[in-house]
Amino acid sequence: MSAAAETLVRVDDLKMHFPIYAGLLRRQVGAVKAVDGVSFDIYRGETLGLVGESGCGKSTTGRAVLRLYDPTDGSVEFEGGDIAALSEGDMRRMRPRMQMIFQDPQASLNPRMTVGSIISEPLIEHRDMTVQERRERVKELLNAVGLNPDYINRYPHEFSGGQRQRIGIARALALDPDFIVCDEPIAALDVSIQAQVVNLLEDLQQERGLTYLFISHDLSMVRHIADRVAVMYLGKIMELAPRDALFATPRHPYTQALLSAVPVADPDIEANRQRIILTGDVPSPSKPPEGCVFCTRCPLAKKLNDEKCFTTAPQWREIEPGQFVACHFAEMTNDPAVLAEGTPDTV
Amino acid sequence: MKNLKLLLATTAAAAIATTSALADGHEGERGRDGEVKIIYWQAPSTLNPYLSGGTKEVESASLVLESLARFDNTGAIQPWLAESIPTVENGGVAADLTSITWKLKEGVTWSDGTPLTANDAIFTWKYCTDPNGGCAQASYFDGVENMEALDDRTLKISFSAPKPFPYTALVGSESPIIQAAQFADCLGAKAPECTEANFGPIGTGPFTVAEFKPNDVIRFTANENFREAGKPAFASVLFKGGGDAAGAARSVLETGEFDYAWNLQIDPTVLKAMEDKGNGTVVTAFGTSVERLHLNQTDPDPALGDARSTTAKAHPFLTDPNVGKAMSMAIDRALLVEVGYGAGGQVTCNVLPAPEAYASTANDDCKVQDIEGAKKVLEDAGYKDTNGDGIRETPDGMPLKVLYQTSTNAVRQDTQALIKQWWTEIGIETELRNIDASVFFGGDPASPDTFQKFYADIEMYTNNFAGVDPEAYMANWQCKEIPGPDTQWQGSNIQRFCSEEYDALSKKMSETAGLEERAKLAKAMNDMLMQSYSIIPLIHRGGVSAHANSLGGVLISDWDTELWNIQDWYRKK
Amino acid sequence: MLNYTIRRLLIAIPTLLFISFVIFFIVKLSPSDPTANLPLTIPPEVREKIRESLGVNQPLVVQFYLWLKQLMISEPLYWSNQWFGTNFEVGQRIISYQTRSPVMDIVIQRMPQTLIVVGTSYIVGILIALPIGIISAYRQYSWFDNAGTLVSMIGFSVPPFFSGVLAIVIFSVLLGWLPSIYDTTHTVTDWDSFVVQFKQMIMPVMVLALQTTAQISRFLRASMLDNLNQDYVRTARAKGLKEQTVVLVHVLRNSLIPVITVIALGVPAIFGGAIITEQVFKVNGLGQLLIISIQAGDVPTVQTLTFMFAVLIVLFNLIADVLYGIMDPRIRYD
Amino acid sequence: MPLNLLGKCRVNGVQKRRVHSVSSRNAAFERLQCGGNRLSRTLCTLPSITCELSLQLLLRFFMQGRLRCEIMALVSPSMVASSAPQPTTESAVSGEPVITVDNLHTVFHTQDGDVHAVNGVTFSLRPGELLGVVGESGSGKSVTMMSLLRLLPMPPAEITSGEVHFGGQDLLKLGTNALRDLRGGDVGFIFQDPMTSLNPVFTVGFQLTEPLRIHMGLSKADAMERAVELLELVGIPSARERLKDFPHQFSGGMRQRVMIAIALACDPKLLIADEPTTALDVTVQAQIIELVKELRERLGMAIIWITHDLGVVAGIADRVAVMYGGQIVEYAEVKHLYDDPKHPYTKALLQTLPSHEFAHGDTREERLVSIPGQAPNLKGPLKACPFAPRCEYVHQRCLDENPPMFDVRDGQQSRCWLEDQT
Repeated sequence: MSAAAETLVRVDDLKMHFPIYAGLLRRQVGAVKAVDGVSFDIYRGETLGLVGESGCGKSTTGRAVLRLYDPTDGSVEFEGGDIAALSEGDMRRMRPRMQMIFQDPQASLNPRMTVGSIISEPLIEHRDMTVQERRERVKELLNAVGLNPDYINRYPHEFSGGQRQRIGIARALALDPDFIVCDEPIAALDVSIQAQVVNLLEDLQQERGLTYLFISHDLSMVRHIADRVAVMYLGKIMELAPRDALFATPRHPYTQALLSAVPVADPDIEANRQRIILTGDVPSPSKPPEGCVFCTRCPLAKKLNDEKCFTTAPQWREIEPGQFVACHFAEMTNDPAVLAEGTPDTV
Repeated sequence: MKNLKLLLATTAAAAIATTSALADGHEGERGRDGEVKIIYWQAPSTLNPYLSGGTKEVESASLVLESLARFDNTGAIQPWLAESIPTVENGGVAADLTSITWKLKEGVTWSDGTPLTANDAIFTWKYCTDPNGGCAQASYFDGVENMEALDDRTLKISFSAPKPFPYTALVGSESPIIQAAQFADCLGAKAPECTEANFGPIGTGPFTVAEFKPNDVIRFTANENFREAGKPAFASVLFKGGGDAAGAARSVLETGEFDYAWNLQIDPTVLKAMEDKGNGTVVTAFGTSVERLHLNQTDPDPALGDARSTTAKAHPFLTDPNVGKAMSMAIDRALLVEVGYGAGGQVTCNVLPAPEAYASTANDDCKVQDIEGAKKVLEDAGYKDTNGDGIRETPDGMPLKVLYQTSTNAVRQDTQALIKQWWTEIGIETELRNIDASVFFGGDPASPDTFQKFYADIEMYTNNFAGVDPEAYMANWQCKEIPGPDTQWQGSNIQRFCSEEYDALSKKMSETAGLEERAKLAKAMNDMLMQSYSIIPLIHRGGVSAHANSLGGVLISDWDTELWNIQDWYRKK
Repeated sequence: MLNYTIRRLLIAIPTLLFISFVIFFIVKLSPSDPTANLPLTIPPEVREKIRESLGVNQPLVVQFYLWLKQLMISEPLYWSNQWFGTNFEVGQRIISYQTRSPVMDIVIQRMPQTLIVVGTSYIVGILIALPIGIISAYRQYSWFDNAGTLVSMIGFSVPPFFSGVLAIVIFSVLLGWLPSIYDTTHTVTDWDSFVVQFKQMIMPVMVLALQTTAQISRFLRASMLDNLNQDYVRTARAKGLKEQTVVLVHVLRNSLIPVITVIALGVPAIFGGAIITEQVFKVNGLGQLLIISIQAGDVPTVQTLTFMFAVLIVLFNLIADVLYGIMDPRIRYD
Repeated sequence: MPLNLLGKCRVNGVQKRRVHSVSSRNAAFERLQCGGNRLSRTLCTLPSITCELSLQLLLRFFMQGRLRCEIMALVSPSMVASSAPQPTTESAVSGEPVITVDNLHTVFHTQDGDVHAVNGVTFSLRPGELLGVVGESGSGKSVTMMSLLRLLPMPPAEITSGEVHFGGQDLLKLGTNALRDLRGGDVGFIFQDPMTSLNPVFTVGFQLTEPLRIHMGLSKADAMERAVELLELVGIPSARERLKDFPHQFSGGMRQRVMIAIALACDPKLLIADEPTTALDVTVQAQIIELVKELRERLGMAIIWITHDLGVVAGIADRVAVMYGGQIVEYAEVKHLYDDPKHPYTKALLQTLPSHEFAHGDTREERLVSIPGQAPNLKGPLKACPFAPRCEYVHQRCLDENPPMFDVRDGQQSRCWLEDQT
């Protein structure tokens, strides 16, 4: 990715808080801070991977970026314009340029609509086309996602999981978007099918110059598909780096723990791995810890026992060119001296 | 005065008959026959007949509350709490007909043991005529100017004008005497606050109230202070309410759980089948109820707006007696009885079918259906089917189309359908309509569907009069009784019949005392109405009840309550 | 939970006021007249007097205000005097047009028989429904399940005015085993009178229970079927539990959660009585009172009864919600 | 310091109980394996108060006849010092097979016809061995394992043939009651979704003590004590307090630990884990995997671990069975399988995974290898190799005849005609 790459989407200090009401008078007593100050850029034509464990706010971020939610705070710029501030009508005009692919192809397709009508629905809404033109366009799209165009009149249940996800992709492509948020698009698919869908997504990106925000918990797949990767934890981004940098030299203790937890399909590697096992559970997003949100589980924080970790939220800083980390001690994380002693949780 | 004597003679005969029935080996201790169970499927809501004029309330209260005189099953007047019936002859009624003097029987006490006095009667009058009381029986005291007690047992009632038929106030089951002591604090607006008294009036009758559950059940026990020895034969009465007529009939005729069931208006064939089980007997009492058609004499055309169904415009064809006559001739009344009423109905050609003395025979031709004759009448009167659509037109070309309405009720709808068919045969097109009874009879001036507003050509319902004297009833059809917007649609001349001659007869009757003369006048008025064909009588309706075969002494009457002689009921052994 | 309950109760107050207002105007606007059922022999001017004495002719708002005042002030004061021996000055209570007596007295008089008959039928219905629902679900599509479906269909589709009369014809008329008319004055004092009471309750209770059974058993069946397919059932079996324990402890407990709330929501109907069944068997309860009052245009009674039902419905909705929270540990209200 | 005490014992007296683990200050019995009472195989433990009993005390009980053991191997305290502190995996994987499955067939009778979900599965497991069963959805791996203890709803399922030997009995012929004693007793289960696999309306304590009470006959109080031990065993902090909590009050990982505790409650000889980490996040998955590894070393039971994740299996399994179309298509030592997969499906499956080697620069340009086509439709009995339509080595024989299992080397087996040397 060249440095001169054009920024397509810029997310700045995005916050998505869901209020909690309680008491006799239903006063707001707090908020679930699903997304709590997230900033990143997505360059045209790239794939930004967004990884994290369930509940970390990655899907909420994806939806807020498409303004499926109205963000609590912060801005989302698309080609320089803040879509968070757009009126509903203007937003409607923007919609065709930004699309989404959902996790569960089974649940996101209306079982009573034919494939043709599912895919042509956005066309009816946003394009002025004759019935014949629309039909041609649907066939073209089915072809593009590797489905037989003759299947146009079939219903979703007649397809396998992988094929259904292709239908979902065709629907997302119908309006020639620039930007697609892929929300766990392969999580519900079998291993052998996952590869097919990922290949399809890559091919489409090449052909159409698409930009992806690829949300996933599958680090190995993100590693394959993404140009840059952002790691989220408890509503915040912990680390954002070019793919190779992130996987080779992760700076944030959370990233390190996450990467070490991914099982590798090689018994030799597995037998000799030093795995960082995190203890405890993720804190509730309605009561995130003071200081660094990761401090309650951070092996480094435990080891150093530095007050800063528990009182001050770490700066979001660029530690290497293109590699951003939110950790007070990012410089130390890869220091052999620190590692040598071994954290109590390193097995 | 001869006729009144006759009437009294019949009374005496009836009294003898009653006595002879008693002599029939049924005498004995009071309360010897245990409990009698009566079911009224419409349950009484109070035992104070002055606060609710409903039949069910009046009939249930009559076990407790009594009046000076009552009517027996033949319609003859009987002295009850009074020693005898006052007449002009015996000096009880003033010669100028402006007062009547009643003498109470000696030794009558209330069930609490205190003596009945003329003051109780006077109190009753005051109670009912209090302007804030909303007394349902106030009309019984119409014309009463004053009541005074000449002594404890003598009551003098003065009228504001001569009253040829003075037996209204405190006569009959609907205006019984209530105890002054019990209701002393219940006058006027306070009447509803006396729940205890209203639900358990102290009376002079054969029974006293042991328990009253409004709209459900009443338990009566024999009145220990009842004036007649050895009566009543039953120690207690279970007076159950609620359910439906069929269920009530079943409980007497089929399961034998009850001894007496009232008002069994059900399909006659069903009732007959039940009776055939052999448990009980269906009995009928004919009073003055007549199911009739009223032919609107004014124009109900909606186009008239506020003037609709008012005397402002006469009806285009129903004012012609020939049309009404044809309509009447086309009806097979016997079939209507068979289909809808069975034992509970008789064919009649009079709006005033009873008592016997008042019943006219001048119109009896109507008893037989004559379709051809009806057609001829119409033909001759110039109503011809000129355009061949099967419907006749008036000479000025207006088709004979009528809107025929009544209340919602299975029998009435059957009747409507049959009549529509016959009228179609004679070339009159009929549109049927039925309205919920509570709306139809509701009298709400704002509703277009009340029978008083009569926004239709023809309507059908039953009416009658209480007691035996038709004067007030016949006065209903005077011109001044026509309902209209100026009277908030109040008025009883529903079909808007108006004849000076009729009004004159009515006036004359209100001044005539002789029974024979009164009967002649009443018949003349009846015939005049009949011949105007503004009313077409259909069926003389009776009250249908049933009693268990083991229950003796039942003499069903429509002139008083059906339970008028319950003190004489007994259990057959 | 307490917070939630209090909040719901507070919200209920304006709701109930609004409901009573709406009911009042609907009842008032319906073309009914308290004198409509009187014999035609009673002349119009007398009727007018009666209407006047009942206060029917006052403006609607005044009537509503009076009713509300009676309900909110007079009645509580009166009952306080009755129960706690206080000595408040009691204004006019709510008076029925029809009986001219306080509505609440009649309601209280009728409450026991309604509760005994309809309440028993509800309990009996539920007791029958539970095993049917459980077995039908556990043996789905077996002959038992099909028979249960048939019975439920009958329960749903056959109205009590048919089933009730059929029962009377069979058991009272043909067999003569049971009375066709319920004696509300009967009191149980010894074994014999208990038998009489039991016999007169059998038919109304069973006719009503049929409907309850139909509804609850179907509901439980559906709920059981949902739960039988849950993963935790497999876990329970994998733990080596007996089938009986799996079904009656693990599955039933979960399946009852929605069913219990349905049962709770049905309780106000017990107080409401069963209009048709009461009519058929002459169990003159609250349902019969309501229907008679409607027919008689007895607005205060209709209004008071419907308001009571509204209160009960609101209350039991709340109870259902709270029960849900108690039954299902996942639900927490605050 | 742990020590192994293996033997059969019968507890004499009123309480027929089984010593599970006894620890004293100096020594701990890791396992005192008891065969239980003759007829019912009801297992039992001594009440937990006796956990403080010393080895001497236990031996005294033994001498007094209150504990009667047919001792197979008794490691004396003196030997403890010299013996290896922890049994290695190798030493655990030894002896007679715990379970032997032979030619198992399971059919689902559906309205659309019979679905042959399991088509002749054969495998065996020795004590302490961990068998990874890998396959995609619909490959029959779960159905196979459910069939072992007949946990499938029957109907519609039917086990049409096969034998399952466990503890000297054929489970498919065993009576319902005896089978029920095994479930949750000698055979523990862990399921995929810890969210739904626990009953939401009962406390964790209740659900955990259920098997203890029915299989071991413990009193409520004793069962609670044991439950606390079990929760501590699976690493749940403040175990005693958490017994009163409901499943929804636990996080996903903690819930799966509870499931494991339930499965281990009665010291199973065999633990069947059906995708136990699929629904969990990677960091939690790592925790659970570590836990199972540790427990297996301590308790020595055989484990069947069903998963679709080849990565998970690589780290923990001794042997791997790859399933496709209701059959095991490859069965091998874990090393052999990953180093030199034989079956085309295994090969393809391994190739679909994105490269995991950090050193290899930009993986972006490499396309993922995908397996074309769809999972097989299992209506009707297998007449050909179910993988044939998607196989790049397919030839006529594959379409004519379903291949048998061929031995390749060192216990590696492949169900592919390519291995037919004849």
